[in-house]
Amino acid sequence: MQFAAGAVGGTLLTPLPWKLADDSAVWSQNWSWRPSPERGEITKVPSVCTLCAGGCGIQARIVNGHRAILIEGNPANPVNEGSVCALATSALQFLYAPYRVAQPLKQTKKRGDKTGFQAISWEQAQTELSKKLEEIRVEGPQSLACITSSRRSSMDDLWAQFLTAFGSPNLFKMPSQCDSSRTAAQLTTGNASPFAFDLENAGYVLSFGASLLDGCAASSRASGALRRWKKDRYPVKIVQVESRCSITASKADTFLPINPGTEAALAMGIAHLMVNGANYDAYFVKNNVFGFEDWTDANGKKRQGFKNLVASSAYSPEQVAKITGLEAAKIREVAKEFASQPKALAVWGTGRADISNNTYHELVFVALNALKGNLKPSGLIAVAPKVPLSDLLPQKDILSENASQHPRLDLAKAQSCPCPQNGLYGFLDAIASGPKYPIKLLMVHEANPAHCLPENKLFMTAAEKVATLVSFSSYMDDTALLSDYILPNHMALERFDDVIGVPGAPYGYYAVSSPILKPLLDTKHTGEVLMKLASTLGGTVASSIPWKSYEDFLKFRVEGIAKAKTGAIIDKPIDISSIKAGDPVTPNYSDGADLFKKLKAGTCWHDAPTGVTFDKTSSGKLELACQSIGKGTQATDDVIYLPHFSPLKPSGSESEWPLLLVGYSIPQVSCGYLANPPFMNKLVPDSVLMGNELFVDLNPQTAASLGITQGDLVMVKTTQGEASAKANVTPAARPGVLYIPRGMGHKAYDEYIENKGVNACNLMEVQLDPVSGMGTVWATRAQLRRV
Amino acid sequence: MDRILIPDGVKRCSFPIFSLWILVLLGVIGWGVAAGAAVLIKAMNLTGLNDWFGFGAYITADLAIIALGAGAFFSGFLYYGLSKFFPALKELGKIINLAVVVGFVCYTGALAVLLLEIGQPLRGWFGYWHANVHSMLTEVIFCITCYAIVLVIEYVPLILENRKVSESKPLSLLGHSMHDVMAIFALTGTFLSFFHQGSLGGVAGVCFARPYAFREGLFIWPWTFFLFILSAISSGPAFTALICKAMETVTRKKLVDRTVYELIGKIEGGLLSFYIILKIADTANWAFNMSPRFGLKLTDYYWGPYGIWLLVAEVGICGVLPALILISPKGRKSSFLLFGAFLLDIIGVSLNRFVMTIPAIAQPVMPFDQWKIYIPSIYEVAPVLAMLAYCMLIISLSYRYMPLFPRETELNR
Amino acid sequence: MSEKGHAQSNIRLGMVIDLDKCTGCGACSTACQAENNISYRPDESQKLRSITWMNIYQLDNKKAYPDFKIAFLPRPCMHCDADHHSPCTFVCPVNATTRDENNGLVTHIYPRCIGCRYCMVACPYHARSFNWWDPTWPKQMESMLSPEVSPRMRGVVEKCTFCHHRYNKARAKASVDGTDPNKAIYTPACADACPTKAITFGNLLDEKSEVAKLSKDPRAFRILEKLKTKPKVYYLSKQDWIRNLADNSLT
Amino acid sequence: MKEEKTSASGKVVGTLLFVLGFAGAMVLGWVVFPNLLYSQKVQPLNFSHAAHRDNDCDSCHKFRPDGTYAGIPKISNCKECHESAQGSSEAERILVEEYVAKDREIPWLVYARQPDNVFFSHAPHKGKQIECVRCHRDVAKEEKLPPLREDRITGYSMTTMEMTECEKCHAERGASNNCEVCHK
Repeated sequence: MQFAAGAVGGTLLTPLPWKLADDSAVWSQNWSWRPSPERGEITKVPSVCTLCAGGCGIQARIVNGHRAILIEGNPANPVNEGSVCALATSALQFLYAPYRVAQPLKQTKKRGDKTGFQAISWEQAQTELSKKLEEIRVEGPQSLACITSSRRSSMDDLWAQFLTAFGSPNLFKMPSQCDSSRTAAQLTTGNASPFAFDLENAGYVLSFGASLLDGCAASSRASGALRRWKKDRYPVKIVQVESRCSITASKADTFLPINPGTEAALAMGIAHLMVNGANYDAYFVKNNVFGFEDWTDANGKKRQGFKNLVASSAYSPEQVAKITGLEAAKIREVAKEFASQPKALAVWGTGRADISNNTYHELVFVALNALKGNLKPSGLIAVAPKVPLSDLLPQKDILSENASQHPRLDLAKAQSCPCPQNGLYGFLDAIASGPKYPIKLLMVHEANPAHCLPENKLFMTAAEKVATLVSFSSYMDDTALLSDYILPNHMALERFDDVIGVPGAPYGYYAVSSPILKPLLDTKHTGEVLMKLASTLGGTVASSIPWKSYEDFLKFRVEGIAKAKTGAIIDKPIDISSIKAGDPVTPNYSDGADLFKKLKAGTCWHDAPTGVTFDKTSSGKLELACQSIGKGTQATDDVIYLPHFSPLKPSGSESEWPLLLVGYSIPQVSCGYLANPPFMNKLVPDSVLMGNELFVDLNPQTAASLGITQGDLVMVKTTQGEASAKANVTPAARPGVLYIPRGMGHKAYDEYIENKGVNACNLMEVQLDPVSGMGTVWATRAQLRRV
Repeated sequence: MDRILIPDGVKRCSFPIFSLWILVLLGVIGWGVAAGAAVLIKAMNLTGLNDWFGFGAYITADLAIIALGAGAFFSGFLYYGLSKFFPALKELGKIINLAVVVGFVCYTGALAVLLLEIGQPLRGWFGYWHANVHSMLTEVIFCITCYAIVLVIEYVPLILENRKVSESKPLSLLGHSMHDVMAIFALTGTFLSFFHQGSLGGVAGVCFARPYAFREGLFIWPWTFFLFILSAISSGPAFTALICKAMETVTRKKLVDRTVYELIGKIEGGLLSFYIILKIADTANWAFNMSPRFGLKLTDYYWGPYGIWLLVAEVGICGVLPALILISPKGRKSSFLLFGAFLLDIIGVSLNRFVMTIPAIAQPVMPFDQWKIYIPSIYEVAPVLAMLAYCMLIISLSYRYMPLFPRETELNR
Repeated sequence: MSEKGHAQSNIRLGMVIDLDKCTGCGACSTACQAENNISYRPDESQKLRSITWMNIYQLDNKKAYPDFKIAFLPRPCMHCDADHHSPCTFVCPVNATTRDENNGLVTHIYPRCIGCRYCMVACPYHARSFNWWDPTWPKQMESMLSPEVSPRMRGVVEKCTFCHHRYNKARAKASVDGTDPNKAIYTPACADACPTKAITFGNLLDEKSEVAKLSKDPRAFRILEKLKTKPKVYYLSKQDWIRNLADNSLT
Repeated sequence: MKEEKTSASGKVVGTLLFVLGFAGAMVLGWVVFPNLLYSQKVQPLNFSHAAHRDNDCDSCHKFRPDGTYAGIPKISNCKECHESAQGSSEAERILVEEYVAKDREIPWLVYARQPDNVFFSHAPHKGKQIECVRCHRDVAKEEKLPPLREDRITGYSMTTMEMTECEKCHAERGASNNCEVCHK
């Protein structure tokens, strides 16, 4: 006992207990199982973001040259002006994602079996793939197909070059609104380039369903425009036409709540009032528009013009009110405002712009802007200018003879659409329902059709009929999971890429995205894989694709700009929207090599807007009567040439399916090729996702009639499928319409993404547009019951 | 078996029965200790707490048990301190040992639970080393520590009075000499306990951005500081009495004279009446003077499960009612009313501690926030139950092996 | 420290957020997460346990369709400038959270924090988050942790710092360049990222600064002014329904 | 409970036992414990500061252009002179063979490494004319690098600057002692 007392007394007088107490606290302050970030020199590496089509300038913070820690905006870039969106700030989470594919994989078991993937070498992967290609080339090169979402990148042209040289017409793009916009531009102006809007300089914005602030393509530009609209003095009035009280609707000064899919009817109604009130740009219409007045077709047949169509009582405010659910007085009010505001602009869209629009509706919006005179050379609407990149080497007529025998698969079905465009749905439908010729090898590049293609089961069915599915994805996404081979691409920040134009922007824009880091994993640039395959295939394929590296390829393309001697580099902050069509832009680069060097260093190239020209149409004017629609047919109905409200009826009867289901997007959820990164998961409101349950929005009135209350578990059933979800009773929803957020419900990736909610695409119905043959989506008939 | 340890002249139940009871208590303690260990090892996500409810069951239980335990010790102050001036209080000597034990177990139990409540227990001592003098919690930390030490010092002589232990001469001597200075400790303890109780009240009251809890006050102390002290002393002795009554019921023996209960009833009646008048005044000031300045009405503080019933129950049923019973001599005469009032009294004070902890933070302050509900997890409930079991264990052991009740032998002859 | 008050200092770092420009896109919040090594978990839908320094509240005008409107309110730490103490600094028992009277920053030091959560209870803005779990990252993602902010450990509270590490760097840079460190300016990650440039940051006491001008704008308001917490984060909005949500019984 | 005898011999034994316990604890606490607590780690190779005395500190321990401190030089810095061996010492051999030839960085152990939660910039301190030796050991005449003594529990070097020292100096010079000045 005394010993113990002595020991205790003694110990208290030594540092032992105190040091131990202190050390244990200090230990807890460093918490050894918590990572300790490596320190060192931090540098900034500029580049251009290619996660979406927006083309923002970014700069990455790199530690000791090998570890990226932050993505920031590049203040010198005119698109994003130093800011950066939620997806780009999360970009590094894709770079360092655990679900990245670390090396080529081959499926050895059943497709879709995660455990069946076997790591193979690049050599083996490329050998096996080129062997298959060689076989296909002999048996019929048309059996090769590719789906990509790449649209504003040279990668797109490289794919076209590869497939053309190989002999297959089957290159398809994931849907985008720019396809329908391009169709409308082609029909009315003769330019195969989507329309572009001078958002920044508009004095009044009438938006027909464009999700400008709900996560549209090029969100940075839309944000920049909003900042200018919300200026303190004389802010720009924004009118949003949409069925849901979205973010854009909330930010707008006026919200016109409308039945889903009837935006074009409202536009016709406004046009009706402008025409009947003679409150339109008569000078522009008279001199520059064909088909406004009645016209005579090539066969000498007298046809009705737009004026008489729109002026008819079918588009009177009262009629339009019935269709749209708005009040006639409100329509009159907005029409008056729109007609009288000097810089009023009508913009339109399909939500996030990843769905093509009904062609006739596109034409209606063009017509409305034409009445406003917005398509003047200095007007608020232009077509996206062409960036004078070098064209790819001329083809030695490899495809032509094959093409007549084996047309593109979607066209092979001999659909009667007069203006066929990128028909991904037609293509998938053809494969699924017994094609004219088989697809033996389908390559999917930077796309995830298994998840984010509305009515995605069509892709699933088609994929089953394809002998070999190859994915070039950097990630183990839903489509990669179904593939036989995965040949992983570098992640966007590890590779060379380029951005050709900003979606919807009237100015010329080109930027090179250079890698911020060396590739982390055993991946290969898909462009370089194609180059390798081409050289293995030999012959004309090899000679069509002579480049050894993607950087060389881009250098070659940039030479074209230098040769054209147009545009200039931007390396310090400027307001690009202040450059008007026809303003001089003096080249500030000496030659192609200099231009490429500057672009590689993170600057961008720009050129003044070009405006719209109508010299390519048969009338030399803006054609409101689109003569090419009726070409070759003996159309009896004059309306088929003209912009008009032409809804595509969703399938199912209203009595059986009393509700409509509409997919919507929110900026906090990435939908498309990229899954939601963990950073953005924190942003997802708990009225959208709770645990693994997704919420479907419905109006309190609808909920009451169905006996549903907030948070109830419900079963959503549409003509396409069913899913269980939770009810979010919110006045944001229009009565009678269900809204389901898009981008959730992945079946691949990792625990941060997988099985969160329901994939809206499973429930959505796609209808083929009769003019372009492209898939359009607006609403699906649905029913809802409490579980 | 343990006969030699049992005080002379008293009867205790048989050892096997006692062992069984102890085993049950140890079982509960073991469960709680395991739950507590899990919280320490796997971190606090096991609890039902979240960023909205930073405080929960642990704190509520601690506040309540400390209010009752510290209040119990108020009888020590009355006995050691005031009985010189008011001889009537000498009666309390008959129950004072139990009051010491109750105070001791409540404090040490609360301290143990407090260890679980902090996210980094290894840094617990920062509270002494890096103290922020402005923080009410600092006051709490210092008081609770000092007071726990005082209580140990008070409890030790009781142990030393054990028959076997007191056979050792030096220990017995120690025990006696400690008894002599007990008054000093009792007074120190009372001061500390008052201060501690007050600072616990201050914890809620100083949150000036939390209109539910915030109260103005005297100098640096909000009114809750004083109300907590008053409510503790107006319920603690009742708590002791109730425990004593429970022991009598369980052991089927008379342990103290009924006069003691009635004396406590009288004291509590007075104190509770005083407290409840101030509490009503405070509530009225809060509801009709302070809250409007924050843009709030009384009804803004009550919602869903945290409804106005809390106020009715705390102030009315468990405040005014027992006060009325206890101040009336008739009420004190009826055992049902007397002990019923004691029970309501301690429920009322516990409810007060709950209200000042959980509904006070459940209320949304920003107008666009929503009320939230807190549900404790089993990892919070188990250690709290274990703490209660620990209290019972120590009381049981003390009762069995120590002469807690000086009048026991006589009363049961 | 606090006894001195802050009258003698001529720096009060503050922020103005234009709610009419905020679209709720979340860029400020993700930029903040990347900049400050904020940990995340597979399920982030339990918002009461999700660590976010820049939380984006969705407000609505409580009206029926189609008059229903939403707005977003990004909420960093308010860095309250209440007299003597901020609500949180007043209550911290161990001085882990204090207010720097030289510049008004309310700071929170993780190695000092014992995790009592008293500060969270005291803060009416819910600007503070507790580490309920050991922060863990998928192995690969550890590569993107910034060395400029220390990763936290379980059991401590964390909150928005106004990116004070950027301020430290700016001041260090000033002393290298031989300029006055007290005139050093910087922008936090959120303000840098904001696509609509709705966030302005700077010294509220510098009359010439944009942030000082905006804070005196007729559209400017603060949340819960009635509680006298004196936040250094101001909001701007022209819309009455948003302004009415700033304080209880504002009509 | 053992019964105690109160004999004189018992008292002596008791006192003796007390002293023994006390002394034992003192030895344990003051001598054994510190040695147990701190590990001794040897640098990958010896570096003689004395031999490099023709340079002043900041010719090797440089500042980067942005004012941040580069710390211990990189191998490229060594390479400038040590492309081939400059003598026959063991350290020289290791340097040239293991690091210079293979272009690997030397994994130096840092004596003054601060934990993650500390922000320290040398720049403002240098601007205040504070000598390096105010905080670091004087290496001018040092032939042999001392072993690094690392606390096994905390992982801190024994010579890591402690907060109290920083605070003291800041207080003396009127610099701010607010938390965020040094913590991140």
